[in-house]
Amino acid sequence: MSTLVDGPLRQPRSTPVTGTPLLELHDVDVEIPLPHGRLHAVRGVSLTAYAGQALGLVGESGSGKSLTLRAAMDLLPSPAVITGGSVVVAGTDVTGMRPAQRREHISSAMAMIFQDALTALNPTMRIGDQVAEVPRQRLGMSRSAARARALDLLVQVGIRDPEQRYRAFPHELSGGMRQRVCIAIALSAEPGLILADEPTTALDVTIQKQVLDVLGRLRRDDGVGLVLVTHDLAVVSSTCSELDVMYGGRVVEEGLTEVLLSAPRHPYTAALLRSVPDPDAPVHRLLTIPGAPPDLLQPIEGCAFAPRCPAVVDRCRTERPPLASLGGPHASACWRAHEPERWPGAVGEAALEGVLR
Amino acid sequence: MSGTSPSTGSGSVSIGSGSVSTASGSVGEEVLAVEGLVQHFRGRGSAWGRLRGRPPKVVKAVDGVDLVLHRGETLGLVGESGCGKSTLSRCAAGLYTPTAGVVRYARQPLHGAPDRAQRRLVQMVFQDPYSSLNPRMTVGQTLSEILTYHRLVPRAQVRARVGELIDLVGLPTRAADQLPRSFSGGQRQRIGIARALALEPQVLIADEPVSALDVSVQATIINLLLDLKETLGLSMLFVSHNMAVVRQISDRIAVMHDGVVVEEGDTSEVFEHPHDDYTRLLLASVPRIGGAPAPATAGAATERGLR
Amino acid sequence: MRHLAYVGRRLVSTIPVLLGISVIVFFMIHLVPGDPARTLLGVRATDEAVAALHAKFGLDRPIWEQYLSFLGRLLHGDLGRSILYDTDVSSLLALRLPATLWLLVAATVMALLISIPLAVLAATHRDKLADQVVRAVPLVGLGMPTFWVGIMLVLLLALKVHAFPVSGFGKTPAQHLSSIILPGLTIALALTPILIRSLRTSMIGVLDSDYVVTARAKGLSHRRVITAHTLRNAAVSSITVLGVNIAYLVGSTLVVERVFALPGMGTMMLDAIFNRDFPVVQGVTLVFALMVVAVNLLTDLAHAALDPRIELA
Amino acid sequence: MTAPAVPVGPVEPLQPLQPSRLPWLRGRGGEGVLRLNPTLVIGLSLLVVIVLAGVLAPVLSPWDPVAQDLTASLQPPGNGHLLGTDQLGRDVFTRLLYAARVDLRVGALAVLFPFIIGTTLGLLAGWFGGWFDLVLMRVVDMVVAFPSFVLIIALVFALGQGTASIYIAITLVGWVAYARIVRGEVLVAKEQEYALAARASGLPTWRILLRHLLPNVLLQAFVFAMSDVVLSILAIVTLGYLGLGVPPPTPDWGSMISEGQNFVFTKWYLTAVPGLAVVVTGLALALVADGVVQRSGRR
Repeated sequence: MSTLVDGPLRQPRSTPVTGTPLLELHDVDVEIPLPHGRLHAVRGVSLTAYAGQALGLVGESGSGKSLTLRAAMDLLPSPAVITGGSVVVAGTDVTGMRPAQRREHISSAMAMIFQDALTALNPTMRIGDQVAEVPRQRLGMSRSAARARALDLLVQVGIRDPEQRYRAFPHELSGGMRQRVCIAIALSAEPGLILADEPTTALDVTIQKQVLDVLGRLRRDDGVGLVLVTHDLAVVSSTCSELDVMYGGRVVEEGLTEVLLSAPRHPYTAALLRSVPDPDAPVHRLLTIPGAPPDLLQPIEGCAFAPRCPAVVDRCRTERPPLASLGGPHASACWRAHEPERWPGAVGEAALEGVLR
Repeated sequence: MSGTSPSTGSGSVSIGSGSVSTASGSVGEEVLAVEGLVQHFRGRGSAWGRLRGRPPKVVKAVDGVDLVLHRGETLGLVGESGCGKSTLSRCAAGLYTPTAGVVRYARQPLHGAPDRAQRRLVQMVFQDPYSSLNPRMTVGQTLSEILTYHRLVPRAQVRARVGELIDLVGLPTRAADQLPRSFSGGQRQRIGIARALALEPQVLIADEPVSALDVSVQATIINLLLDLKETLGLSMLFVSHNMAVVRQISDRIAVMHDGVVVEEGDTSEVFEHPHDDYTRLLLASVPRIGGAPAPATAGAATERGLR
Repeated sequence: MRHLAYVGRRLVSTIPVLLGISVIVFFMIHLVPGDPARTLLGVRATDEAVAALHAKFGLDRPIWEQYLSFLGRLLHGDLGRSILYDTDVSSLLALRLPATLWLLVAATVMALLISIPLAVLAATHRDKLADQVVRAVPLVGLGMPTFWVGIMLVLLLALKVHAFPVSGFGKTPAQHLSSIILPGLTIALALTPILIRSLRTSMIGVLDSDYVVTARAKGLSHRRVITAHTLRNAAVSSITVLGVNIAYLVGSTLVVERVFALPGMGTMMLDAIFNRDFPVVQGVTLVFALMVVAVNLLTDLAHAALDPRIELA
Repeated sequence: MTAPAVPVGPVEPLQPLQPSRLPWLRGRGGEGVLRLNPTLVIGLSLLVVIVLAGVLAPVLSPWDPVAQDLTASLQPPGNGHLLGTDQLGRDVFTRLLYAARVDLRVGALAVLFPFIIGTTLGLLAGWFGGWFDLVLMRVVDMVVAFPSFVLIIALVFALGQGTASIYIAITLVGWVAYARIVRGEVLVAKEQEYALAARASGLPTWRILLRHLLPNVLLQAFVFAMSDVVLSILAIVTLGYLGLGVPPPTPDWGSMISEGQNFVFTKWYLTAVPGLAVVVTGLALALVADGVVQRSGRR
């Protein structure tokens, strides 16, 4: 295994992980009370993000990835609530804080950007004023200083003619420009970490690349960390150095992106990887995952993926596998994580690919 | 006309008897073609606009496109949002009457909307699995309505044929009695495919059929389309913004940008040796697992230079 | 000035509507079975008078010629002569217009004063007790006949408490004001259920929007989030709601003036109806329609001023 | 192409048929069963009570609603007169019940005509567009320029007093709202992919309109009709109050309020109770409308 990690890394494997982590989730549960029961959307998720690091949070719809991010930012959509665990931001547990104080603390350490930049911007406020708002209102800058800061930020996210754009309204900008403005707003509070929820899903690939480049540059040059929630493994692969794969409200595998994507140790990761079409090489058939995701209204016994898992054994159905370390940062919540060579079919192949390469 | 485009290699007749190998470029006669197709839309709010005495804004969605789809092939139509690919596919499906140009089904030009027989030749699969099914009709009703109206099977056999169609797309027969809302996105997309197949078409036009689906579900639909194409001998116009998906499914691709086709050719040829600048940009922008930089591009180079 | 040009264009765009209004008002009389001249003059009119009117208005001419001459007279401010009072309809209207306008303004102001705070309260305390209570208001209130509310208000406030005059309009502005309060409140109460419902919905729409989430994510104070990011956007959607309902409000002045014996256009119209004074009915109908057109125009302009997405160019 | 004699069969393991992935969209009752919610139940029961009160009026009350007895005028409640008598000695409670008949029937019918006409015109205008749409919408602009109540009164006046005039006046004014709502819904629905798919299947236009569009656009019109019945009852009651409504001596809540107003200082209930009857009817219909909206999951 070690050869894998020592191989030439395409990403500088994040700035050396130093100091206290900016964001820690410990066993966080999120539930949504519904007329027919409580939807247990996030089930004991723990993760850690450092400044300067790019962490990917990947899963399909209903995996709980977005709610995890919202929970971290204390922006859960009503009626979802955190029902367990703790959120630690910049070394302080915010779970017990008063709402206003928590808001203050969280937003000074982290900022968030959303999938749909058009709806995330106030339609009746000039974009410059929206960028200048935090410097002016929260950082106590003078009007002119805040304006200068906003212009700076617009330049930093790659907006040309900032003076002119400053007075534009959101609807007058293109989709990519709007997302850049959102990033500028996120940066305006000088956060150590940006939480991004599918920030490029609504964008065309050419624009997506530009926006991801901006986020990448911010991380490299200014050490702004990134937690990127996405369904797109390819986006994570080109952006993030660490990766958490979520399924059924839990993290099922975590580790360095490269390791995870070349030698996955959870059958779900392996299957997901095999179902993604490769733009560079056509295959005759893509691997599919039979069955459907678990019903999160019900308690889940054993491993949530067991009903769909090609490598399932009896134990999987009764006993939930813990997220156990496989050495280093790599961990997998699978009873058979140690024997990928014995997984059947294409899932096994995917897991072994990296080892054999 | 695109048939004359040098890169298609459509001249070579190389159909081995019986064997239909995908991606090998086996090409038959023309089944669907558009020639000099132009579709302009007038801007909205025309009533107010007219009162204000302003000429309505014209959107040139498709601005002169020639394309030919041959029997047994899958033509991928790729491009980014607003490039006109969706409009083009709707023109080809006979849903829009083009501003100018000709649409031909089986070498016969359409005059206005397709007639009943022409409708049977070309069918369409839509993008949104949630809005593409009438929420108030069961799957069985949706399918039997078409079978009955087109008198495809004797009335007594409609029910049986509905069952066959549902089976064909890999759904259990009991699906016939359920409303669309009881299905997941992937299952709905199968129903949409069954609806298109009910008319036993020769050509399937699929407009972004997998872009609203999760990756693993997306794979099942792609596999289904590939299988159906082989078993039923369909020709397919596959419209997508997703380069990776198009690569899997198409024999030939056409790249659209700003209402025109900027490049057209065999899929592997275009992917490996793109000629047009826009195609290159598009390919370079596609994120890849493994993060391997795309075939050397200007963007990647400058980025490396910055480091 | 883009704004000025927009106002100009918007003014021009009301011309077809104004023409349409004149058509409807003109043809109203032709709905009546029988001879329009007799309708205009009333059943007691002499044959000579009828013949004279035929000659004067050219009722024997083709209908479109009649319409054109009607339109021509309209443009000169000539709305015909009242049969009952034997005066110009336009001068009668001028006498009655102020009371109705007072009433409209008072009702609008009161309706806003009642419904905005309640709607904001409900929207910011969604599904809490306050919200449940406020949401019950439209359910009960929608079915209240305006005139009945007026009578009940008289019963409760004016007669028991002797707080306000029960009828009439007074002579001085101060008297106008005090006599307008009860009728204004009546209309406001009729409008409130509709306003509360729409305002609450649009307010919730804004509070649920991503940009409010963004504002919260920025760490802005609750107050700042509401004032800078919520109110203007809620106003944008509410102003349209208000505009639509002011047309409804204009209509209800008619009955309320009757209840409170206010000498406005509504009472004049009803008097005219019972005396079959057709020119006055036509004239009042026309002015009411003009008021609606004016209100719609104002709403559109306010909307454009508030919302940058409205194309001014 | 011929249909394959043998279906190619499932191309991969079947996904189990699962209910909607979004559990809150799932109905509690079975498919196709009318699912009820508290709002709808309360509204419907209230409405049924009111309708029954009107229908069973002869059973519920021994008095004649129109027979005058001037010797017994303005009696206080009691003596077999639940709500006393009016100035002409008629039993008020009886008149209240019979008025429910009149006002509900006229109110509902006065909505039915505009509903049918407006929906049809809106459907056609939205689907076909073109000059028909243009002309129709200009007519709509003209009608909405009038305060609807002013126009109704003017029309009733022009047409002469009577129930028929009320129907015609309300129809001439009311169709506009339905035409607007349905046209708007059709403009959206016809670009929905299910409508495109129906066209792509080569189905005839009438079938697409009736089978695919109408059922999906009707809900909004129906919900509006629910509150429109309230508005139309209010209009009729108001006409009655002004003396332009259902001709006397037929009882109607509006004329009852008007008659009672003369004695509002001494016999307040003569005015208050008929008004309350209108309020309760309005509440019932508003609850039904809300319930239907909740049930359909639209807001």
